[in-house]
Amino acid sequence: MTFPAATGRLFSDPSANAAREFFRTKPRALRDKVMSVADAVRDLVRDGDYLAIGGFGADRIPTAAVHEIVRQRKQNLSFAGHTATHDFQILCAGNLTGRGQTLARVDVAYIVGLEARGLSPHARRVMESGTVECTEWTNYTLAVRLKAAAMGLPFLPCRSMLGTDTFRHSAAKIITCPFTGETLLALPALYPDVAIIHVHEADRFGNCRIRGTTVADLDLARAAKRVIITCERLIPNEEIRREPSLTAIPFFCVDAVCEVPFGSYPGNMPGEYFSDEEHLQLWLKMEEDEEQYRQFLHHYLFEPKDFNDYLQRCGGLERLRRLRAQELLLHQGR
Amino acid sequence: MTFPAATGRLFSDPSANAAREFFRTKPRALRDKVMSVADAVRDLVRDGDYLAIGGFGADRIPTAAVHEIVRQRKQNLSFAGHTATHDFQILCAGNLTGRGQTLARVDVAYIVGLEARGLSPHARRVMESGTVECTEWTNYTLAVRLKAAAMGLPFLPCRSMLGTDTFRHSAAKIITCPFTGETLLALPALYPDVAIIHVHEADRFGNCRIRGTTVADLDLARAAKRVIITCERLIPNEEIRREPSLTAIPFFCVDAVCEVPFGSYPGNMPGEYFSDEEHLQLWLKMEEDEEQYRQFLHHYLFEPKDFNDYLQRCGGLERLRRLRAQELLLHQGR
Amino acid sequence: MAAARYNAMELMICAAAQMLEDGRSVTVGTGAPCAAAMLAQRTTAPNLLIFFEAGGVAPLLPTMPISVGDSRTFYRGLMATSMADVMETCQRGMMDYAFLGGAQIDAFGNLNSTMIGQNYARPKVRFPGSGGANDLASLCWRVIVLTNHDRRRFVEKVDFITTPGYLSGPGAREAAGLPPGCGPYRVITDLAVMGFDESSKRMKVLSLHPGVDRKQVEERTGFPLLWADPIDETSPPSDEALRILREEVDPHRYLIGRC
Amino acid sequence: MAAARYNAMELMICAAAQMLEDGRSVTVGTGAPCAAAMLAQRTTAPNLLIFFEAGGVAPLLPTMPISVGDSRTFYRGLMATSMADVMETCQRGMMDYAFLGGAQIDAFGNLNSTMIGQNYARPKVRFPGSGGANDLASLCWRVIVLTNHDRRRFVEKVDFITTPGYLSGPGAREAAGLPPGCGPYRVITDLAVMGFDESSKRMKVLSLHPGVDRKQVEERTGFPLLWADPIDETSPPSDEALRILREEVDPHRYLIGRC
Repeated sequence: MTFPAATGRLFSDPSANAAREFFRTKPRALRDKVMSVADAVRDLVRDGDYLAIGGFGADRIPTAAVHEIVRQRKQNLSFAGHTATHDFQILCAGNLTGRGQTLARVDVAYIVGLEARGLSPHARRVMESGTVECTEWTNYTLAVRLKAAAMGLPFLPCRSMLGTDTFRHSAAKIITCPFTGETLLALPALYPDVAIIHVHEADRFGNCRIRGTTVADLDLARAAKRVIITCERLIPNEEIRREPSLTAIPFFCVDAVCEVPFGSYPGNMPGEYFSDEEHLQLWLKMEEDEEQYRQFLHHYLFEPKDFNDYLQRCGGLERLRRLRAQELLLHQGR
Repeated sequence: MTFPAATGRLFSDPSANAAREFFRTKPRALRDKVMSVADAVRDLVRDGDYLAIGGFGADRIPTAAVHEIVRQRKQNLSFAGHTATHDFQILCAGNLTGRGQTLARVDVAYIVGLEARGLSPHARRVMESGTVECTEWTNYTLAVRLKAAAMGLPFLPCRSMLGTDTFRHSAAKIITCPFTGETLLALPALYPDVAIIHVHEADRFGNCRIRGTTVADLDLARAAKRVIITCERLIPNEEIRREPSLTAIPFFCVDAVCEVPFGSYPGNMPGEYFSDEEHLQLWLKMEEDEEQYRQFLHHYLFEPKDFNDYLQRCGGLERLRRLRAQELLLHQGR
Repeated sequence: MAAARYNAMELMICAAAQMLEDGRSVTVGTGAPCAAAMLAQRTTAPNLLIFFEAGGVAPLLPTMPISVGDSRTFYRGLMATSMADVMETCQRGMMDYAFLGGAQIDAFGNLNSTMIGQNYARPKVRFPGSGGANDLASLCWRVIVLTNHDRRRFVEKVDFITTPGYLSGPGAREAAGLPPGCGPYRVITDLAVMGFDESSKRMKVLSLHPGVDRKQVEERTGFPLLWADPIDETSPPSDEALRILREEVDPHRYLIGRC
Repeated sequence: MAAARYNAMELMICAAAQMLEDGRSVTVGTGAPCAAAMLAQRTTAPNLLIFFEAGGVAPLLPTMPISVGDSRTFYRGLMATSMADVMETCQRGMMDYAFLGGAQIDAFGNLNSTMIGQNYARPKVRFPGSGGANDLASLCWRVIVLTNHDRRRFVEKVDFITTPGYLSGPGAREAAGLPPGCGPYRVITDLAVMGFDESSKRMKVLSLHPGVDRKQVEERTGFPLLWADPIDETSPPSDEALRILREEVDPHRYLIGRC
């Protein structure tokens, strides 16, 4: 029995040899990589890049850097949409709003939705406009594609996606196990040009710690050619050396370290602050009307001079204090 | 250009479907799995089994359980020899010493040596006797075989071992990347029947924490059909729940939990005690003469009524106190 | 009258909870599936092992998560790991149940959560896509679908098979290379509980909720259904289950207040 | 006379240390390679990034490790990870150097650490096997071999190619599917420093250690060597390097006391 081949387009080069040539040139020295988000995005995110974002939709996301990408009018990006929710929503603000076209190509696993919160009207407008090219995947298969790259391979097998239209609109292939004859899905490695990951703690060289679920970020940090880290807190290198078992991402994968307290706001940061559901609802609501949405974006995204200004417009420290209480269940009397 | 096929024999079934059928039956309930090493080995290591040992040779190894396998005269085992040093040396005490034949088949990456300490005369006698069937691999390719199983796959690709006699005497195959045409090594998944892993801390259900390098143990615990954990310390389940990010091996992979303080002795246990190089040298020295070695084994392996008795014969708590000082560099005045 | 004692969402959650065997594992999302698993743990399946696909394992959920990856999903959990680790636990054959939903479902239990329309490049309606749904339906032993029962949703042919049910029928999953022995197990709606016919793999009504008749179900389904003979009545939730659901699982009535 | 100032092991370690460029990465084992990397860090390559294959990354080594996996390999390190993570760092192309040894080496730099004899099932001498050597030689950009120079070791044909050098010659690695652009870089012995001829990929003497002549090297080599023209003299270790090696790197003379 034969199956139709997948027809989706591959937006990145899966060649392991090509990746090796790049990684050969990546510096290994311990050097100070601390810089502003604006500088990191200016230097490391380039028009036409393939971009991937860490975390999970609105959980542990590098909000400040995503804002900055739209603010700096980065254009023509490819994007890895594995459960991309609020991050995707922000990027879509760079499409159909007079900011040119931030997103040009998307590897889709989950986009336009915000999980239980509903669908993003503006992200749907963008994706239904026909102006963004898509290839379909799933959350796990996109994770496997990053794992293949993290391992320095051109592909990895897995067992999902077979038999479906998701497969048909992907760029995967079908192979047979050389040992057992079992049918498998072959997934091309995904080496993003640039990844942005928000973590709890990092030293100035880029050694990072993450609390809670790591989603696909350990592989993403290793797979990407350039990596921007935003962190809740800079910590001394000495603290990293005190417990090397806790290092989730090593410095030699990292190109920039930006200290952004509350950097996942309005998303959730495990152990730090819960998501601001009111602000996320406001965002969804404002998207319903295009003109109203442009004003909203002006106020919350384009006008703020930096991320602290954005936080201030969202309620500032008092709001953040309440989200912290909610995260730690202090409001339940614990 | 074609290469001769590999001629080594595969000692285990790489079928992912067969593994799924087994894992379907494995219990998921939280139940008390604490038992003695003797009971765990009696119940969970079976003649003819494929066995794999965690740690790295003489670092974080489950010494007590390996002793017990020889003491209980387990026979006809297959073994995964990824940098197997002192563990392999102990298992070899079950071959050519009147204990029948503990080891029958070995997947070799590194055996018979103890790294910088030299080669084991008895392990060499065993392996040069022609009575143990071997297939060759490397440290990484054996790790990849376990990773394939941990992922629930029948195979994984990698890029080493190609072109060598190591490949020729392996059971690997050569494939071509369906996306890039790059030549790759295909490695059959290794689902051991039983794995034994020594960890720092475990709760009674089998949730485990490891400090320091994890070698291949996160994959091994997930790949094996049955898992015996020996641990330095039992800890309350509440402590596991306090910081779930620290759980390296989840309880549902584990079948038995044995509390064995100093359980990696004479090997090194990171943060706890350094290796006893004098005892390891004694072991190597005693192996030089077969009769002398039988007496040594009688005293240190067969006569001790349990692992504490063995520790007592090796110098007891005073010896262990000194190894702890050495591990923590207290003897350097720190 | 039954309607006074519980609403349709309460019935659906309680029916789903009852399906989860004790000592088995389940991957849940947010919302009703999570409520069902929490209820099961507090009633008939105290040893139910709960996973969230972003990496949360066996939390003691203090409230229902808003996201499959938020910090509630590993609150006092036994492990906080990666998405791949959870999916590979499924791929190894250790995940018994998964809960899914979708914009469309067909008679073979195939689900669409990708798009409405016939032109992929220019969808009439763009939905999120698979997320982890395709993976879970490919790799877990039994899939349970929780969804509202209406004709727009229960369609003869889904516009896009995002997530595999039995695909084109008996043997199709295996022929496509999916792991054998898995597939959709139950579909629970506000009207009925459905399974899949052993030989044809088509959807088959197993029980009607109290007060629902066959005609209602047929009117709200866009394809011919098979019918168990005799048709059972779905067991109504016990008072104890309702109490736990209302007081402990969803005290703010986020879910059960929607009906 | 030079021999009064340093011994052969000291010269080998110092020569190896000089080869490691600053800001590059290296995987080392125990013994002389580790000493060379430690010395390099304290002299010409302060930003040398050191890996151990069992998972130790960038330790501040308090003493030399006894095992590639012992706790010294990640003492105050920047990461303690898995063997696969380190090997995959190599596979991605991020590992510049690896140090290896072996029981036999041939003119193409192929190494044998598996067995002596012709019958695999019944070896005359069984050695450990590859360990991580084959992986490192396959995946790292440049391999440096540190070994004693004798005729039993430098053989025309190794009994078993455990670890790939240039295999059968130019293009053979690439034809076998190994990542392009890698291979043996230097062989450092107690007599000389050798490289590999660009076109033939055969071993070529680059420099003789002070006091060593060409004939000595030829007598202790079991295959024809190529010779650089002119042949350099290996730079003798500086006083400062010797002081650091003796006082900081190997104060107990575990390695440098062996000669």
